[in-house]
Amino acid sequence: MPLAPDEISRQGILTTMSTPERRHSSVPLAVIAPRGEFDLDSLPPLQAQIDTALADHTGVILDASGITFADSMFLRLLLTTHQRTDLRIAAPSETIERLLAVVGADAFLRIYPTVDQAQNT
Amino acid sequence: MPLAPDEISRQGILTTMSTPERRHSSVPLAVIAPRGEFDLDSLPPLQAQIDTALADHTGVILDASGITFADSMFLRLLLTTHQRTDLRIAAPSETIERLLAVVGADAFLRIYPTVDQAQNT
Amino acid sequence: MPLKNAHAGADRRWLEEVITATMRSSAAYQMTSRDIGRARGFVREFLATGQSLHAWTISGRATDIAQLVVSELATNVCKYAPGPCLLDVESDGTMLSITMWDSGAVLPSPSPADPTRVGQHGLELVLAVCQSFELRREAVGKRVTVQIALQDSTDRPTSDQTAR
Amino acid sequence: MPLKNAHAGADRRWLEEVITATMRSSAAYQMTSRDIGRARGFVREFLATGQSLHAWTISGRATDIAQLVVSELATNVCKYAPGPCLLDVESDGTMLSITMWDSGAVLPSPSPADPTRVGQHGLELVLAVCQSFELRREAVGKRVTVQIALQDSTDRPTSDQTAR
Ligand SMILES: Nc1ncnc2c1ncn2[C@@H]1O[C@H](COP(=O)(O)OP(=O)(O)O)[C@@H](O)[C@H]1O
Ligand SMILES: Nc1ncnc2c1ncn2[C@@H]1O[C@H](COP(=O)(O)OP(=O)(O)O)[C@@H](O)[C@H]1O
Repeated sequence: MPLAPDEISRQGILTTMSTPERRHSSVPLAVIAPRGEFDLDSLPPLQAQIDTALADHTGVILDASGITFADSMFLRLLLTTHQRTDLRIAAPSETIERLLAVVGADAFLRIYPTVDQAQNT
Repeated sequence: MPLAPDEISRQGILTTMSTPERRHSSVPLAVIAPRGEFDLDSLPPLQAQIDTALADHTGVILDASGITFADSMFLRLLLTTHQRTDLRIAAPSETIERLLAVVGADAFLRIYPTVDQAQNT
Repeated sequence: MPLKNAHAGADRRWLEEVITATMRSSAAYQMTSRDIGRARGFVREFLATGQSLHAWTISGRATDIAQLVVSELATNVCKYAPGPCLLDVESDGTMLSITMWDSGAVLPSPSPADPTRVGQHGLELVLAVCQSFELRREAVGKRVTVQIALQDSTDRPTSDQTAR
Repeated sequence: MPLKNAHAGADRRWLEEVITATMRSSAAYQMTSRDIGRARGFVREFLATGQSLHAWTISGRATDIAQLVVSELATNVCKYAPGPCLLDVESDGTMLSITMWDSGAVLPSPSPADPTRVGQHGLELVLAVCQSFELRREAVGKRVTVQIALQDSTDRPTSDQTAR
């Protein structure tokens, strides 16, 4: 039985970019909240979004709660971003947690249960 | 049918070490002629032999004609020796030629058909 | 005239066929980067069909991992062997076999686990989550076959522990 | 009483068995470094037996390569998974299958071809000369299976060209 490729679940990138209010946090971090699946194909817009955020912020919080799939190309972007700035990953799904754990990147990447906790640390 | 391990063809290292007469050659190179099979197990004596040769020679000619088998551990020794000194490989058998060709090391290692040619180049 | 026993045998055989049913499906791609997501959709649909048609029990982890493996193999075709490729999936409800044929002659080499390295985590991830990994030269190109377990199991040494 | 045809059938089957005979052999090692040479001797003897018993035609290159593959797999057991290991060889006279089981859980990762690198050429060599390469997790440890062609062939893309 030929199965039709499933296009429906591939979503565009919807993001909110905002400077969180400074509460306990001393640095203003951009928050981005990409949604959908991330692979070689969907990475350039995410890369551009991170670049834009870092133009006027000292770091970036990646709200990962809307990421339904990610592979090694996404991981690569996380690792290069972590090298160049203060990257905080918030609210990763089980899928993203597994991706980071399998290669051992969860040992040094900054991961928080919520965006709030990422902001106030 | 259980097959008995074949020990017979594993030979010791018989070597001749000599400083070749200077003819056209301007540097005196040691000649070593190890015999038998070379792997993790048989490498330490060969390494020692090369070290001894290099103590009072500016380079070493490896007469490979008596080497009946060699694997990646032997290749590693060739590559490290090539990095530290003037290593010339003479009279390699088809087996050795293949080993070097498969990884592309034949492109930069110095290989000669005979010990004579290795001496006089 | 069929004997009663023969009937019973046929019934049992039919039952076994349903229980041990093997499903196969194939898809061809030119493997542009948009095809990577399509290939993931293809394996997702395949597993969903197995669940509804054969009542396969598939863990959430297995569904994730199946898509990850397909995504990595498809990405590598894009990057290293652009052109036509063939994706075959097969399962009996226990093990999922994912095969990618591409036209490139060179066999891929997974990098050893190293979180400090920025790139080359694709096949490292595949090796870490798989039950088996096979490379095979073909008359034209090569095949990579990856098997993953569809049910989670604590005693089978899958992935996460061994990768670390 | 057997019919003539049954006899003829049995004869034909016997003939086919001789022609398509599959030979298997296994050896267990603790894999100290001396065992590496013993393992090579084992596969050499296996191929020699196939030649004399079943008239297999085996190229000199194939005999070399079989020993190289065994040597690399055995060396890696020594280095990365010391302890008991099991070497299985099997052939029908066309393809030689070499399987090494060891007790280590981590799957090996062949390095990509790079002549400027001093080390890690072991599995690179194996990939370059093989027809197929398979890694499989077992309940304990893992198996590596390598297949090589016993006859040289110019049209099959074995090794040397593709490795470069
Ligand atoms: N389909 C393929 N064809 C040829 N070479 C491949 C293929 N897939 C992977 N490779 C090789 O294997 C290497 C490892 O791949 P991978 O682990 O996915 O890391 P990355 O693609 O990030 O380099 C690649 O760098 C490439 O040289
Ligand atoms: N039997 C094994 N068990 C566990 N890891 C292995 C095994 N064989 C190889 N490896 C891993 O794969 C890597 C590549 O092996 P190889 O290409 O033979 O190069 P080298 O042994 O020179 O490093 C090794 O560095 C090791 O990390």
